[in-house]
Amino acid sequence: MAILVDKNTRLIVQGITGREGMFHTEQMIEYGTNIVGGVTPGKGGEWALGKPVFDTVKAAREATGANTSVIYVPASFAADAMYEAIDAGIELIVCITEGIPVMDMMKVRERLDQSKSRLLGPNCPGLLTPGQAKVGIMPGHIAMPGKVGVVSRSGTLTYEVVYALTQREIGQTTCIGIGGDPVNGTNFIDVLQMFEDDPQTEKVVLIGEIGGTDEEKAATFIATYLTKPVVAFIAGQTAPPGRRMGHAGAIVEGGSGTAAEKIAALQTAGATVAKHPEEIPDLL
Amino acid sequence: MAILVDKNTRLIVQGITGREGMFHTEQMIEYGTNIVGGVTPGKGGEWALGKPVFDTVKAAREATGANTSVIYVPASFAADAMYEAIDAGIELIVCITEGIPVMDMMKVRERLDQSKSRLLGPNCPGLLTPGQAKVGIMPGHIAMPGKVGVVSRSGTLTYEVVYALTQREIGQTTCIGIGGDPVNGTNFIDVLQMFEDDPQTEKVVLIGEIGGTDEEKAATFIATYLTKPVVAFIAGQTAPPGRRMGHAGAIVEGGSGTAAEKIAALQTAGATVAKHPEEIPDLL
Amino acid sequence: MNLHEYQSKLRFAEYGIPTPKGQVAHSPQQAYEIAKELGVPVVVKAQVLTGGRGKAGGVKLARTPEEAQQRADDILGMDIRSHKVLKVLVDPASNIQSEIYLGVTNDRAARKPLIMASAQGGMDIEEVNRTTPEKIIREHVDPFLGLRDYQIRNLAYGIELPRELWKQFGKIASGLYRCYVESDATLAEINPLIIDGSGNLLAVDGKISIDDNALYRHPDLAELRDTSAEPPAETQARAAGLSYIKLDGEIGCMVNGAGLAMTTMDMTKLYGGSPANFLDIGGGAKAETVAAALRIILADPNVKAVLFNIFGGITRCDEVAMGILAALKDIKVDLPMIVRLVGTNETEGRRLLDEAQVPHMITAATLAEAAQKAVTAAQGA
Amino acid sequence: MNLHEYQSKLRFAEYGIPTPKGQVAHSPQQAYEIAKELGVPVVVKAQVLTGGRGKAGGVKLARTPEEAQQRADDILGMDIRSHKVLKVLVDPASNIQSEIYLGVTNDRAARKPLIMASAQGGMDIEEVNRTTPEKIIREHVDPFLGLRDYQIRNLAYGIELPRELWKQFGKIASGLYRCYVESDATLAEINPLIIDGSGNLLAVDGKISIDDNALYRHPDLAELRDTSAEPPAETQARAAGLSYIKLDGEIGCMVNGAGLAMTTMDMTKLYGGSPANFLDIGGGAKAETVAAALRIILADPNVKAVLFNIFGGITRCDEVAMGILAALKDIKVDLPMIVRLVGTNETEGRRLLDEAQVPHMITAATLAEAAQKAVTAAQGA
Repeated sequence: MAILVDKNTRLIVQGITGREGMFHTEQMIEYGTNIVGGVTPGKGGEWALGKPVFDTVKAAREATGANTSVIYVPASFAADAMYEAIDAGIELIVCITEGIPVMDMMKVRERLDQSKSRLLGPNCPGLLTPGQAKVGIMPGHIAMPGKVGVVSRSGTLTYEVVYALTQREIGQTTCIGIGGDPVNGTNFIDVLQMFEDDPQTEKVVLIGEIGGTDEEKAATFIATYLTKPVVAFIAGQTAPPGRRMGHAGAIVEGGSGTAAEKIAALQTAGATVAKHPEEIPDLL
Repeated sequence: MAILVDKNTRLIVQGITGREGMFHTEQMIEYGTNIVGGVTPGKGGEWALGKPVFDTVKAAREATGANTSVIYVPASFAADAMYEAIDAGIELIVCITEGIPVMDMMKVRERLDQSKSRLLGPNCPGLLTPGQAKVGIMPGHIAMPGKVGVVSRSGTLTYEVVYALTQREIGQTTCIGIGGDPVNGTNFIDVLQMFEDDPQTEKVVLIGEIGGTDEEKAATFIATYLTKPVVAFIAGQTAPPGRRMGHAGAIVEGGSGTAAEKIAALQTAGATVAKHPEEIPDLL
Repeated sequence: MNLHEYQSKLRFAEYGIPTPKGQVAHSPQQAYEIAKELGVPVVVKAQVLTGGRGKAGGVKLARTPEEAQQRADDILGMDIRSHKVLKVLVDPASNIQSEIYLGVTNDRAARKPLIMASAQGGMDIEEVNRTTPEKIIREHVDPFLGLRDYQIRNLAYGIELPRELWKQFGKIASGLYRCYVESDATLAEINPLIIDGSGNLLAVDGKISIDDNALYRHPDLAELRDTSAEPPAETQARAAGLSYIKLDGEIGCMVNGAGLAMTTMDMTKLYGGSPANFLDIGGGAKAETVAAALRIILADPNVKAVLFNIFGGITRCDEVAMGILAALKDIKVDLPMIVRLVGTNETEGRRLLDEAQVPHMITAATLAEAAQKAVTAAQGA
Repeated sequence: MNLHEYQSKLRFAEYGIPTPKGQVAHSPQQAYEIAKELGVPVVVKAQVLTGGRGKAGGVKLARTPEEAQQRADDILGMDIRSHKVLKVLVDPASNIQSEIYLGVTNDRAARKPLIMASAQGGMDIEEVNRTTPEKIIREHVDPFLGLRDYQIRNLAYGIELPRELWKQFGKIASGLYRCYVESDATLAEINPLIIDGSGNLLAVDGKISIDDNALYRHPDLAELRDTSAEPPAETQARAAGLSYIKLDGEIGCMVNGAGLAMTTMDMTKLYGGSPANFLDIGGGAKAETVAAALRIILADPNVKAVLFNIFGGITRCDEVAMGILAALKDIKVDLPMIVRLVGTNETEGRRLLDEAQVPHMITAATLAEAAQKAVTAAQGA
């Protein structure tokens, strides 16, 4: 068992012939991910890394039965790529692209809410079910199969934690980076619920950072719904205070999003909070 | 029993101080409809026909607990009026206004589908539950309480039919004009389902006209789901063929929407089709 | 409101869609000059607001300026489905390698704009739809998001457009969609969109229909309306805010509401008569509107009787009565007038008419009675 | 990217929002001339990209041109929260009857734009939010529909705006929303929006923040960036595509990913050191980017040791290694460099570094080890 991706995932790569798309497709194939094709407009009919390339997601889905897509296209094309995947009925869309304007994402999110698709990201490292599927850019060799679910707002910090777990032979069910953008597809609570429902996941590691209120919301969810133990880490304790201009942000977000506030909220919710990432294995 | 409106309806009038709004509000009050207030931007705090006027639907709803709204504003303001009613959580929105551009309605309809509001119209006469509530512009004196549900795409033709029924002492549960615009809120099928579910409605009268394929769809619904007898009438048997330009319309709509096609579809579905409106009472 | 082919193509050109560089001629001499300037061969095309133009002989090829003049002379003045040809478009003839269909319209059922393309464009596209509908590729457009690039690719892929034309096609499709939205069109159609002799896409024929309800926000488009070929009565009716269509019968009908108007027409037929027109005075019609409607009906020499069927809802019967009386002050009517007024303010309306004691006026209580009396009166007149 | 008050107000004016007719002065003499031209009294306001300007004495009233000159002299050159004041805005002083707050921002939680208004505008609006949040009226805006007229009425009604100002307020609110959308802003705020002596609304102070990710489609806005008051290292970092913030510590940090960069900083602290900077080289960083980052770190005289913590995902460790080596060709480094490379292509990356045999370079396997070594090295340097 695992969540979101596994051996049965049928993955297509949007932007497969681009530099990053090609590099990571190779890594995903090497890891054993079941990639069934790729999409690059204008290159339909060609082959890339032994996979068929299609002009459109619709054509790719019809030909391959893909249920998952990973997006590596530049920021200015990313919204269109997400709409295309939603429209083609892709069930899980993983958007790696960073630097997408927030107005674009507010609109994508609107359409997503009316669809049956789930989005992970954007500006995220993707996800990895050790030994089964790697979708995105996480280095595969740092993970190993096991019983801990990992969810993180950060990218490379996630690898740090997963690496630390693996070195202590604490395996993972699935490792997920939800991305750090203000408006994204899947949030902490969605993933916590999935880990709660996954019989193989026994414990959960949550990695947050300063800014926003997602960790506080996750804390409330943990206190109310989660039966599995949680170990958390919050990055940014020494970060300088934000340079936020104006009052609107403060009015909307209420709290100031400091590490101390988030740590307190998580501890109150019953989570164990680590001092540094490499301490997490000891706390599990 | 009745559908959509009755004695418990709490109605506000959007555009209450306009010429048409004022005239019909007076008629609705006279009929005994429970009008709790009206909305005219900039006239909040005034009174009209003994009813409080508010600047916004939100304020009206908060002050009066309104659950239904009827809209009499000009076409160029009608979309905004509908969005406002949807946003304020009005359950039933009846839009009388005619001449709303179809692009505006495609957008309104999109938002409506994401809301919990129901829209009747636009470009419709509204609806009337005899002896209980009259919402819109139907003349109240032509109807009487009874057991026949009436639904129509037409305006005045509906009155004709209801009048014919009443003169023969065949009363109605609720009389509904869904409006003739290409994109509207509530369609034949929605109303047929409500009549099917309403224990007091024993028979249904359906009045259609040439153009579109709504009557054909209603026929399919009647054949499949409706247990109550239906008498139908289709206007436009002598109408000249449409002057449709181009091919797109024909490609999209398939059939040509003639009266003969609609009559055949309804007869095949088991409905009795009247030759003229005043024949309907005989066929019930 | 429909635009002529030449108007549609001018508007397409504003949206970056390549069109032939033709011009409009109002006379054979003008056609000669245009052909000379453009170079031959040219196509001379009747500009009428109706379909079936090709089959009626309204589109002709000309290999010389003289021949263009001759063809224009043949076509100008033609009657195509009751439309008189007053203008021809003289376009350079294209070398057609392939005919594509590309159109945007409102899909009532889906309540969304729909863009459609087919590799089998041309006059038989409706036949393609009947026999091989899968050859028409359809994409519903989210009205908020607009036509997305991936949807254009879905079309190009679906019609197996040669890859080297995708970029041109993308520009044309997105231009057509923007034209549709910014014109508040109910239809914007290129048929055929050809691949020409040099392998480029060219919009050889096109149609735009504008949503009449949206004309208030497009004064520039409203000015494009060509009323020169339509019956003057229809032009007058539009100016008065009436919906009027002239027919061939003898019973003039004035009714409020399109459905009831059609039913009233159906019933004159049912009782052996024939309607002279469709006329809907609309909701909330005032005295002046009714007067204008009456004048239009009475101007038709075929009319032998006038049938008023007014069921008051938003229209009040007293206003209708005042309208009838106002119109009768200006116009002497020798024809029988059958009047049925029911609904809102019917008592006041009937009293006004009764008090006026209008000659030739017959009242009726039911629609059947009114229709029968009108048929009888028309036959007796 | 934040705009100055004067830039924000110029942009507001483009959207029909009334603003005072002030001008920017770079010198006391200029302030004198502006005040003379505008007429007194005027307000002299420091233009700095930080809050707390008023409390720091950066906003002063002047009753004569000479006083304006004096105040400008006081304010120019001030340091407000580490920002040097290089410009002042000289605005005509307004007769303030009432202060309204009006702002649009992105609500992350609702994932929609949010427009907010309060009758209790001014510097204490955040306090209003804490104590009487119901006095801030909030309307979420559908990003596809935009701000609707009824929502503006909801605001005007909610803040009990005098009816005679609704029309002005409507124009301002819809202008502000359009400004927000068309600027790809994350914040567009008028505070205060005053009712002035003649009973009209006037935007006396305002702020706009632009979404950095959207600057690529707003070249005109990108040009408004004022780097004159920021540390040169930050300007250089931005040009190199790096995210860099200077801090006061002694350990220069180069990390890929913001979360890991913050964690690395946290850990230097945990082991008794102090970070000299936040520096995220981003995803997919190339050799040149890494070289630029290294140059920026080494330019800081406080730096006693450099800590590289790279966990390769989209960034490949061999590229980072090449970047470090490329930078070291140009710059002689006498400081200890602690390098930790893990993840994608880590073997190749480590091999490259090992083969280069760089002096003062120490490797580490874990983050804790790297942080400890960096702290020790910095203390020993």
